[in-house]
Amino acid sequence: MRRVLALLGQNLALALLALALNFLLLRLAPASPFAALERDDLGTVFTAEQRARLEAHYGLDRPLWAQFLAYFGRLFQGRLGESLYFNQPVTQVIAPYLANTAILVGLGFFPALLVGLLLALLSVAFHRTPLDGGLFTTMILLKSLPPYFTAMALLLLLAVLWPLFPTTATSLPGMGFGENLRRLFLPVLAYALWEVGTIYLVARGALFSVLGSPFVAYARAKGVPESWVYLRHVLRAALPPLLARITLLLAGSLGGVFFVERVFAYPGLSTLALAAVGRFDYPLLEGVFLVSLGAVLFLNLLADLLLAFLDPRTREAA
Amino acid sequence: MKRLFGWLIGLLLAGQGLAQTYILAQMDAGDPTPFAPLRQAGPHWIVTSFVYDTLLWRDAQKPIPWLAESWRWNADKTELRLSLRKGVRWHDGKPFTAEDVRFTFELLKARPELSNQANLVKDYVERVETPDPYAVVFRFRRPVPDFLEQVLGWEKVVPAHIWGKVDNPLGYQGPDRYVGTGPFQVREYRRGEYYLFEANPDYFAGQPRVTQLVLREVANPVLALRQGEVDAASLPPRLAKEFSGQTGFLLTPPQPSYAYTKLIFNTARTPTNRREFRQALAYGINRERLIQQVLQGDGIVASPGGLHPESPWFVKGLPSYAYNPERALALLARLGYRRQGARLLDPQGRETFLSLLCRGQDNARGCALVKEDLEGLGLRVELKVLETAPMEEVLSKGEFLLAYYAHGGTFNFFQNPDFPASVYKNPRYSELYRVFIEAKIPGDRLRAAGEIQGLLAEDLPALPLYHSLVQAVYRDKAGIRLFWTRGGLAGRGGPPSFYNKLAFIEPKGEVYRR
Amino acid sequence: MPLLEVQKLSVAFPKPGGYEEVLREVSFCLEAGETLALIGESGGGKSVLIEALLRLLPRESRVSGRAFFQGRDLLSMPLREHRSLLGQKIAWIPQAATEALHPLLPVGFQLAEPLLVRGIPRREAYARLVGLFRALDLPEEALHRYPHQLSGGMRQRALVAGALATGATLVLADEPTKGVDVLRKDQTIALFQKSRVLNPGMGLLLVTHDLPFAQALAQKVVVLYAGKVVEEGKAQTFFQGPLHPYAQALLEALPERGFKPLPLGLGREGRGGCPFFPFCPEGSMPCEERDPPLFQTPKGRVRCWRYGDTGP
Amino acid sequence: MKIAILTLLTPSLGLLALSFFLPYPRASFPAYLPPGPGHPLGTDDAGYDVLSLLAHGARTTLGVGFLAGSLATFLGAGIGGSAGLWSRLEAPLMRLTDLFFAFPRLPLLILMSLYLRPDPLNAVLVLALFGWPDTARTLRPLVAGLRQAGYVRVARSLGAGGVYLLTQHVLPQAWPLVATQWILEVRFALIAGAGLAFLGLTDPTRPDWGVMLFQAFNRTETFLGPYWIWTVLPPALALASLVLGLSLVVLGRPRQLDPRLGG
Repeated sequence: MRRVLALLGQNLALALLALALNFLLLRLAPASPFAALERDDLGTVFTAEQRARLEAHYGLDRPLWAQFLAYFGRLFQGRLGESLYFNQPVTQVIAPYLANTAILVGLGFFPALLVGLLLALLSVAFHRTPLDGGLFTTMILLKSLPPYFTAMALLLLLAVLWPLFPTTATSLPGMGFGENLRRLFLPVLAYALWEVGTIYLVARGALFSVLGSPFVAYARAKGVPESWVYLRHVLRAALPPLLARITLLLAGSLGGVFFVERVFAYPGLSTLALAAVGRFDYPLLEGVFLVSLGAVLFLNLLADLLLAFLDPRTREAA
Repeated sequence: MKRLFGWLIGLLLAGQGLAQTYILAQMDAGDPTPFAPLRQAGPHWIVTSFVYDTLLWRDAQKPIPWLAESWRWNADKTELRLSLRKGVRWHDGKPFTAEDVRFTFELLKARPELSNQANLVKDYVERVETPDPYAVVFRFRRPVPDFLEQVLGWEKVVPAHIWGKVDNPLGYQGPDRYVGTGPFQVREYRRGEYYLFEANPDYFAGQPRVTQLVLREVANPVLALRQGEVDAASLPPRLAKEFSGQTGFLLTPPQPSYAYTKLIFNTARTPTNRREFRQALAYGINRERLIQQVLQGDGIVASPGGLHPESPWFVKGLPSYAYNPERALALLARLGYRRQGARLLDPQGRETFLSLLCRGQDNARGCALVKEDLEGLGLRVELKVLETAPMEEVLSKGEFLLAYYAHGGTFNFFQNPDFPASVYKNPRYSELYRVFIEAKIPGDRLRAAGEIQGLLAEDLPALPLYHSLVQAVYRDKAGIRLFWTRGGLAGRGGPPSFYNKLAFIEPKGEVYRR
Repeated sequence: MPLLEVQKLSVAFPKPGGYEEVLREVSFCLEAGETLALIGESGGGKSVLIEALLRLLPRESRVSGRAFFQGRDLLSMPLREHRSLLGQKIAWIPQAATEALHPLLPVGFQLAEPLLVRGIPRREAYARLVGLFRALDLPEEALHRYPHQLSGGMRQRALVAGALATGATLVLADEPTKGVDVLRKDQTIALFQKSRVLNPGMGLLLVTHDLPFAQALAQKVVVLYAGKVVEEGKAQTFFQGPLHPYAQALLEALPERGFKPLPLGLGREGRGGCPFFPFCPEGSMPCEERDPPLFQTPKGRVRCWRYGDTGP
Repeated sequence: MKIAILTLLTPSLGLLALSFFLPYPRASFPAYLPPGPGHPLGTDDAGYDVLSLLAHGARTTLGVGFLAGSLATFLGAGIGGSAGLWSRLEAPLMRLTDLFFAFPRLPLLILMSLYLRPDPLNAVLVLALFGWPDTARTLRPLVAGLRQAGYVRVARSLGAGGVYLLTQHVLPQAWPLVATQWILEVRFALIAGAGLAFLGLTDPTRPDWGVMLFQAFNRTETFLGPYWIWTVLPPALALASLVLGLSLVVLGRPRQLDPRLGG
């Protein structure tokens, strides 16, 4: 358990540092936090008094250190303050967008993981054959295209030229399950295509490095059928480092999701974040940063734990 | 009980195929509560206009009585007496009375941050009295002629029996925050996806034409229209073309929207502090080409007076600054600038550098064209693109020379005496502006407006560039006929829109005849 | 009919610009119930021979010749049939015991796999292993532990138990004493003697460069040098007086016989002639040009002109 | 393999060369002219000639890509190398690398858009900032391995200082790996760089392939008619061919297919 505690400690320290940074980086940004309060959408300028009262409402009139304490105080009660633009608690604003991104990643990443692993196994099982060469080059090609290009191509082919799927990714009231799947299909496919390339390449590398180990030859010498050799021996040995690395991939995948959300105008976390930057609604920005930071730290921790527990050699030491 | 009844109606109509859903393409504007100080002017106002009512409303041409049936000013315009419409009910069934109006405006007086017009209520309204349940009297400290249109046509009346119990209306999250008197009530709001409004069967001004109204944001309105993902959207004419003549689709005539783009000069820094220099630049920018290249012709050149041609105070005959590079160079020569080969040297013989700020990525195209035009005169232009917030910061601090700025439409001059950015100080302008606000006789207002436009066209603190043309494309369903509300939805010249709630109700009795 | 008859087995690996021959037409026979020691310097191609029989060599390698096992040629039979023999009739005790065991799988499972593949229920397979573990004085719960939780010696004994558990008639043991210190060597010898008792009918092919170990267990000896069989014969006669000069040098290099340094045979194959010629005390005319064939002598076969038609 | 790489790299290099002959793009033509005489690749939505945009765009895109790639490799090699060489530095430096590796990209990008004005130099900085951890993580184990290597320890015992070791022993050894990393970093910078345009972090008035894609995507008409053929495909294929070419170059280096291409 020692190692787990050390890991937790490390991540906690990282989190605290990030929280403080999160607060400071935004408040010190060259854009004035009051810009959003100076004029409404139509450009009508607020009078000084109106602005003062709005600032008081959001607690922006107090000195920075007082705001810092209030920020941390609220944090521990799990509240993230109120969005300037939406006049609603930040948690309530973020929740639906976060859910949308989670759905996109959930539906996209895990099938991509399965397909990626399967293709990698095939590649390794049939290495030195055109199958491996072909798969490898297609995946490299997939990774060479700018991510939003594949998303655009999908939108063009399957929604515009050949209207199989809706062009709008958002839902409508009373949408049945089938309809919902149809509207999510293209964004999910675009995101999965982007991730499957990376997963395949990473998995293929990990499996190859295990292929040469003596226990693989020993397994074959025990008359174990080839499929069993790959699934039970090669994959099992490559799994711990592979899963850890893939969890890190998931943490980094917020970038990939961003392009998909941008091309399909999908109401996910990054769409919200960009809108919040435009309006400089920084309590909301802080919330978005915290959520993405939390997700990444959790996934990092998960990666470390996976590495520790999946491998018996390190299990007791952890 | 009311909601149950409404729901039953929905079922009944649904049964006979009359129940219809109409989907509007509309930007998401957050929680549809009545109080949203920062969001209220734009999309939020359009969304909430279906749920709440104002004392006055506007039809295609002019303001019309709405919750207020009739009104009378006293002689010196310090007292306004309104008589309210009877038999109007809130969505939760409670009757609408004068107490609601009194409560709403006293609340705005106490908390001017709730709405950007509220500062006028605070400054000018002394007291609001309710002699009887359907009569309201406003007492003013100083006469405000267009208080009717600018405030009563703008502020949404809220139920006193709900908001009376709320200590801080800004950010109130109670479930009953959506209660209004409007033709539709909020059934569901899925943030970032859609608003679902349900018909209010006994709306005082008429029966809603559809049982459900959905407002949703779409990435590509043309594709969405083609594939039936939305029933109505506003498009530039070049995109609306493909739908004209298609069965099932109707189009409104093209309309110059009030949103406009302008080039703001920093009148406090050399060289843009010299009026001739600003005029020379104005002659050096080809606004026709700007419309042709950026909007493919879907736009009209904006008047240097700063007002939209549809504004009642629009004055013709101002200097047009049509593209004339020779005139520009002549003006610059008079200031001592000399042309040497391709470069323009300032009076001290140095190359003239100008910094041009551009608000947001979407205006990058326009900025690049302006930069090309100015470089055509021999100026060296360095261009920077800034997001909204950093741009506001730079503008308010005056740390800029030229700023390519675009924002929502407005019907009259800026509310505050200082023109676009707080940099432009002109006592004559501030004085004329006060006259314009407080002129009692319409004639004085028109004259003051004319003088202001003349001054702006001459002094040119900012060069308005163009208004883009928009056109509504919508499905012919449930007898809905969209129209352009001249002067903007709210009395003060609010957001330009084709979605006037009148188009969505079957007019009843004498309240409103199409 | 011998249990295993290898005929002219040659193996070559690709290297930039051609192939490098590691085994050249090696032939020998192993009878059921007999132990044959395949001796040669380490890295001389001995392990390659086992991998060739198991057909585990990389695809690019070139393998020729035949290896009859119970009358059928292992090298040309279809892979599926060959694979069905592995773990049933033929068992392998790999060289590096530590890496041969899968680090993330329990030891018991790995050893029981050949049985499970045959459809033998788990309980029965484990029961058989428990018996063998006790016979090879291994703690029973070692079955449920992971390889890194066992000592080096225990892992090797586990591998031997695994091989025996299959009931294979041909067991190929690759350098069982490699890395084993002198103190444990006789335990290894005892281990193989006990496994001979547990499975009397099995043919054991011992690949080793450890002569005392070979002497203690083998009935027949084959000496490899530079990829070729240079001497083959009965163990008793061989250890009293080997015929081939290289074999003699091998024996004299033993610590109890004065520890004389031994010249390495690697890398001399290409030059025709007897590869041992430069180091051969009685090197004479033909040795330098022509590589001697295997001459039959009463005490076994030897590849040395001394035993040629000219006679000793 | 060699021919494939050449055919893939020629378009971008050709465009780069072409940029010195074609005039700087100006919005002086009618919009959406299909490819034809005068405009081999037609004109875009604002009347810029697509070919001259592509050519001049090559300068910015390649410039930013290669500069950012080199800076990232330099940073990564420096930090990775010293982390490998001096054991005292290893823990803090690698913790820093993990922090950068783990820090979510999106918020960092947004912060950049707040603090930095969008121009190529800032883009290079941002891309290098995201790129270097990968090189550091790859180089450290190699250098650490070399440190243990016998002859390095011998050299150290003869009084060789850290820097001498780094320059004389470690770098010559690590050179082939550093070269591969450099190509991987450039490849990453090109893809991510094109992404920055989508975020509005690059100067939209300076021709750049990423900006061309962003502008095309921002136009509603792009997908309504055939316009996407000559406004979206050219920049996308130019970028893809360059990146694919670079990937194949890395592919060709070590004989067995390089698993690290997964990055």
